[in-house]
Amino acid sequence: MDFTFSEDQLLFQESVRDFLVNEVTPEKIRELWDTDSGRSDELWGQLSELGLTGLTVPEEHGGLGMNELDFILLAQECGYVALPEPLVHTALVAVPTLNALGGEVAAEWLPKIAAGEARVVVGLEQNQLVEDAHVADLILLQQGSDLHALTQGDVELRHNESVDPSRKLFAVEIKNANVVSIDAAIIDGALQRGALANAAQALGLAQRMIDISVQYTSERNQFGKPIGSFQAVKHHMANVAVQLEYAKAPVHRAAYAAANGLSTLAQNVSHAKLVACDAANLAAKNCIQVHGAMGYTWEVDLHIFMKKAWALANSWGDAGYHKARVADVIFADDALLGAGNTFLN
Amino acid sequence: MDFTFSEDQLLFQESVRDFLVNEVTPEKIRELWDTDSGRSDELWGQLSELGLTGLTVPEEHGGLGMNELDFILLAQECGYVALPEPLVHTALVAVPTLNALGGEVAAEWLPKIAAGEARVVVGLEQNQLVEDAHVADLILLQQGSDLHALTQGDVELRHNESVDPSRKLFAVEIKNANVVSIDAAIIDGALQRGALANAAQALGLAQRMIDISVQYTSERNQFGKPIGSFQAVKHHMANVAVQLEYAKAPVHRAAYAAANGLSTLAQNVSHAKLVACDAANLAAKNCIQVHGAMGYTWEVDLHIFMKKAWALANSWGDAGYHKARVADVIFADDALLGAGNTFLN
Amino acid sequence: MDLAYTDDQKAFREEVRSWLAANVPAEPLQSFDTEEGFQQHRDWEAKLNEGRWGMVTWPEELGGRACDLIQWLIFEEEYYRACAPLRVNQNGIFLLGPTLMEYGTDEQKARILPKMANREEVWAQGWSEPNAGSDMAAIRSKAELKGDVYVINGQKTWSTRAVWADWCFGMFRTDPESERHRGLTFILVPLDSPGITVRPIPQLDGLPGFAEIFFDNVEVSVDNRLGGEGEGWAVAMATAGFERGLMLRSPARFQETARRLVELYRENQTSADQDPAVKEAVIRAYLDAESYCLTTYQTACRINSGGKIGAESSTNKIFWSELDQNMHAAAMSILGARAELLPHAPDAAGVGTWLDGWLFSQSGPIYAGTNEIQRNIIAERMLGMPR
Amino acid sequence: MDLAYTDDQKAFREEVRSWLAANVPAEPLQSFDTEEGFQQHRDWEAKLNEGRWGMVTWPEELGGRACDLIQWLIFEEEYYRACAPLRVNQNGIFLLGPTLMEYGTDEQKARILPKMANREEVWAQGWSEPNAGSDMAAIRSKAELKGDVYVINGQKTWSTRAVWADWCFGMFRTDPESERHRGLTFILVPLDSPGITVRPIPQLDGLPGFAEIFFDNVEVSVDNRLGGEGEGWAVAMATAGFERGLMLRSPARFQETARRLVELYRENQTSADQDPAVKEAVIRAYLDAESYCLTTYQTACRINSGGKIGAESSTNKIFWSELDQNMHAAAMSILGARAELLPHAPDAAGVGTWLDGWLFSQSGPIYAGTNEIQRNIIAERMLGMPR
Repeated sequence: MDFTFSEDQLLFQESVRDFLVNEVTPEKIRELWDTDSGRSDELWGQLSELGLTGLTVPEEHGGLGMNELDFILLAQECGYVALPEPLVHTALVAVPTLNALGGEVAAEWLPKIAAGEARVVVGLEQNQLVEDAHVADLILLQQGSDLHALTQGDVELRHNESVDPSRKLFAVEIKNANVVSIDAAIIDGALQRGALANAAQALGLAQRMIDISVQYTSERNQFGKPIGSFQAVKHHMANVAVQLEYAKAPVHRAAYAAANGLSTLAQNVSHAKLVACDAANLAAKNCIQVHGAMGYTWEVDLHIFMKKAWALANSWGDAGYHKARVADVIFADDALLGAGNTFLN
Repeated sequence: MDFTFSEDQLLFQESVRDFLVNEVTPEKIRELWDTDSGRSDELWGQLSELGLTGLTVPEEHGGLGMNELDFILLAQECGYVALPEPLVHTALVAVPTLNALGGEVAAEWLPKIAAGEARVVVGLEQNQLVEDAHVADLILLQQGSDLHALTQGDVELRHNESVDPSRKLFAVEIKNANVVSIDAAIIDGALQRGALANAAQALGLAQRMIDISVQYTSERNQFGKPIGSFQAVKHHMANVAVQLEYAKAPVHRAAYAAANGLSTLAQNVSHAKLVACDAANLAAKNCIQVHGAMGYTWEVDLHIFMKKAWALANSWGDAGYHKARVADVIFADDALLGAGNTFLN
Repeated sequence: MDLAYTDDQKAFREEVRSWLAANVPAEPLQSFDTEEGFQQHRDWEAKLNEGRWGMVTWPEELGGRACDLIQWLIFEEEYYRACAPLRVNQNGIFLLGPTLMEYGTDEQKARILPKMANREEVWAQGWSEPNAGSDMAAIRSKAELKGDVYVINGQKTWSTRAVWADWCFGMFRTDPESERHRGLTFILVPLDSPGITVRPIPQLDGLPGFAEIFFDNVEVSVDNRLGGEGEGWAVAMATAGFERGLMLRSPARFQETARRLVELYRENQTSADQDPAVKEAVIRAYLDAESYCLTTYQTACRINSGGKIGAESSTNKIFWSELDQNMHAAAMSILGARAELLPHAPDAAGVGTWLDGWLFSQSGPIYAGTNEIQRNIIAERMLGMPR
Repeated sequence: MDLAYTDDQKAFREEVRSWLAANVPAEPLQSFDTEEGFQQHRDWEAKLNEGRWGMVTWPEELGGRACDLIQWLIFEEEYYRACAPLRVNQNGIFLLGPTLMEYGTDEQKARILPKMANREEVWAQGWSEPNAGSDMAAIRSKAELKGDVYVINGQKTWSTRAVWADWCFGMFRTDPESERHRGLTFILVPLDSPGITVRPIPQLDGLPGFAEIFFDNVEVSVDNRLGGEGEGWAVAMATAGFERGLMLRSPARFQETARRLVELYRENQTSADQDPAVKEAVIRAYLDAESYCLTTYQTACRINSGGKIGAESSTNKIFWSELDQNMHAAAMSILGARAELLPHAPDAAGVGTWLDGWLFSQSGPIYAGTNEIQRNIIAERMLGMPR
């Protein structure tokens, strides 16, 4: 029993955080809002140079052969800066799905991903609007029991604007079908990883909203002192900190379950997504409150992270979907509940 | 449209409050805990002299011929002091039920109630354990579709101890049956009034817990100042005040509906009981918290009112029962929702 | 107590209902935070005024109907049922107007109220300043009396409607030596005065719902002072009083949201019921909106019969703003993956205006005195807890 | 990261499980807040000690098993699964014991620990005073050193187990000139000393779960001072540290409550589902209890591998105490009209021990530093917000 991350994992997290915090600033994000695609090949190139695109790609396909657990702390950092690139989507959702598919499609696309030459995204029925489909070199799209592998030539995209200007969502219509699997387990595996990706980013978003708010309330004065010194403001923030603190371990356990193919993956992921997104939603609610009217403005950066948090909570399965999954498990006759059943013995 | 109480109603409330606050002190309540019955014929006599037992009894039976609306503010005051007598039970539940029954049983018992010679209680399936059955001169008891009118000789009582030492609950076994009605409407009417009685008392209990806590936190010092000056303590209390403020009108509306036999009575009462008992439960939770360890003791009076609030929330229909009633109304195809439908036009 | 409407009240409701049915635009207007939408709403105010429905609580000689609070509540119920447009001039009609009637000179009333009524002049409020938000007594913008003009310098912010409005009202410090609540004067300022710069502030939805107003030696005739010099705080408190608040936050708004929420829930019941918290929230929404309506009627009746309203009015702000936020949060949960879509998105079927409402509901617990300030007031003034 | 138990850990679990299966009393003991129940629990401690299961984290030479935190968590999981009795001497074993090992002299360890282990001496804590609750640094009880004895005068309160315990430990002001955290000394006091009066304080359930202790010129040998004179605060902080907290609030307790809550819900599903808030609460209970367990394991592993635990430990108290309160509130809702009945009531079928648990859960957010104090600590020390 060892629930800690390795030195390497923590060091890599640090270096990635340093890069992202310096490169993917709120200013940079606002700039991208004014571009057509809202994405940056230059940034994607930098992420690739850092080895991030290839991190989860098997070594035989030119990647680093790491797994979901190795990537989870990085996904948190991507959430912390609200990274406007499908990196988590590609590395944590698409790559494991391609691995599961194997064969030609994997052999063709995994090396491109590792080389930073391809963004790959996934669209499922729980997620009919596909994020970043417009910049995707490959779209893995569920239709009924079929999973298609489609390039831009095979599809027609219909843009759907999100409240989060950084999120680019598209309805995808198939012009040329290309079924690569009818294996429900592969589709379910993709959904788990999509939900896991949102959970990890939600942790980062919550932390970012806390940091922004602690700084703002320490500097903003009313009644002759920093508003952060008022107990009501402190307790708003403390309540977020408590929720966040207890959402981390469930996300890390879910990543472990994905990396090790545990039979409890589905329930572990649903647990992780529910508590992580709750923490991020509470952060949004309390942080805008302690910002006062400033939090309601476009110019203050808070809403960049708040709107993403709202969106992540409802994509890759909303709260109802994941609660139902949990309920199916805990209300079953053979449910293993209570002390000593948290880890598979 | 006039949603105010009359001068007379408000004056009577004041005089009753003065009497109750002076006579039914926490010390008095604690004394009664050590007596066999937990009730006091002397106190019942005083209540009768004030005209309270006969208030809702029709004039032809020697009462004042007032209705549920006239009594509702008094029921709040009974809750404020946690009156350990079945006054609200008799005047607000039993009397209207006897009125509805009419005939011999009404003719025999209503005058006795008005004269202060009889306590009458009601037991329904929602309330199988009958409060104060041991001191009741008449018990109106539902069994299936039958409503029985029973005296002590007709029944066997089995005492059930409540967490609230003031509540005396009894399982009632019928030795000699005496069916006086099979009218479901009468039984339902009794349930409405029982729930209404709890709602009104819950308002009083919540106010009492606020008053006790405001006083305590104003006197108790920590860190060199009254704990009531800490914002966290203030906001705990303010949250209770808000809930309570918005629970009053629904209770008064429900009493009006009972007094005027409105078709909306059931949903009005369920609404009133839900919000009033929520306010009292929140008061219990926040008031024990601001009392700190003192609130957890037997010697501080808070628990007298806290435990009663807990009990009232679950008797005469628990939250689930009343929410289901509300849901049946608002989720019906012909539901009249939205602006302008609050009052029958 | 008599909870039935009188025949007059019923007749009044009918009259409102039929006029609205005949006159409310079939197509919803654009947001009044856009230039075109602002003009559309300005025109709607003119139409309301023609029918004498613009300010029903105003005296008849001013184009109103001298309605009492109950009639006002009935009017609002019908207004929200009819999905009539938002009131672009609410700062003027509901906040400044009644205050003018109380504190204004006859000259001021004659000059200002008619144009406010016939929508010629739309009003913005200028309460807050960058360092005077929750702490309004910290106002620093100065007004110096020189002859018969005030020379104003300083900055206001969070000024709703200011981008396209014609006038604004607010408090300015006329006694440079004064502190806190003293030495403030209530002044009305034409927004086209030389020296005024209005900087729009885009809000969460990207539209300029409010603005900053910069004053650089702006000269305003002393005729535009409301109340005496140095008496601004008293005038402002009246302006922010409960009846005014009621005007702005009538229960009908929240009851209609609750009704739409019940509909949304029923349309999506199968998926919605996967999350038991949703059904709970929908039931609560209905109950709380009803409680808000009942409590408002009870308060209005007390005021009608000469009663006074005390610190418990602070509970009002907290209750409606949290109710509004909770109802919209529940709608977002029901909409699930669709919740984030803008209404015009091609695949946004059934999302209606919930997202806009959700964004707007975020401001409720903040503006007009944060809910934290309201809780302090409740604890100290209503419950009497130590400061 | 490796979330599988090692073979040793599995074997350890088996050993604990089989011993408990063979030794846990079939009949639940009476409450240790009754005189007879206290003796029953004292005897149970003796039995645990015979099997060397009394203090598994203690070193072997002191009758322990030198367990690390993971083994401790496994032990607790089996202990709660087996419904084994509460630990009447927890103040001694889990709070004072480890502190003695850290700060005690060899003489003190040899004299005190064995009797603590073999249950001869049960310990009460004496932290709070009437005017030093949340504000513990306000302690006023004095200890004056005269020759080789401290003469103690003053009063302690909320002293759990003190009614029937043999010893208590606490802080006393040895420097009369000192203020706040300085000048306090940690002293161990035999409760049978002349001059001591113990007044039981009945709690919500009527039983004397804690007591006031009055000191009237109580003479205590200087040998009973733990740590140096005036160093009491540091010793006390160690005693209240996270690992100790973990000892008292292991996740197993809440996971078993969550399991019983799920059972209760399923037994009463038809009526329970009338209130959608109940199902929501039951799902939350399971998730939060799991989160608490996972987070505790992660923290324990970090500590095992040399990591330190910071201010985030304050989140622990808030999380478990609110979880415990919420779970019991849900149970009360499910039980409905039965919820108020005492377990022995003739018609209390199926109520189990939920009411006792509900009452006890009220104390969670209060004792060992109210949750308000914990939130201050989180905001100021963990988040770095201004004081």
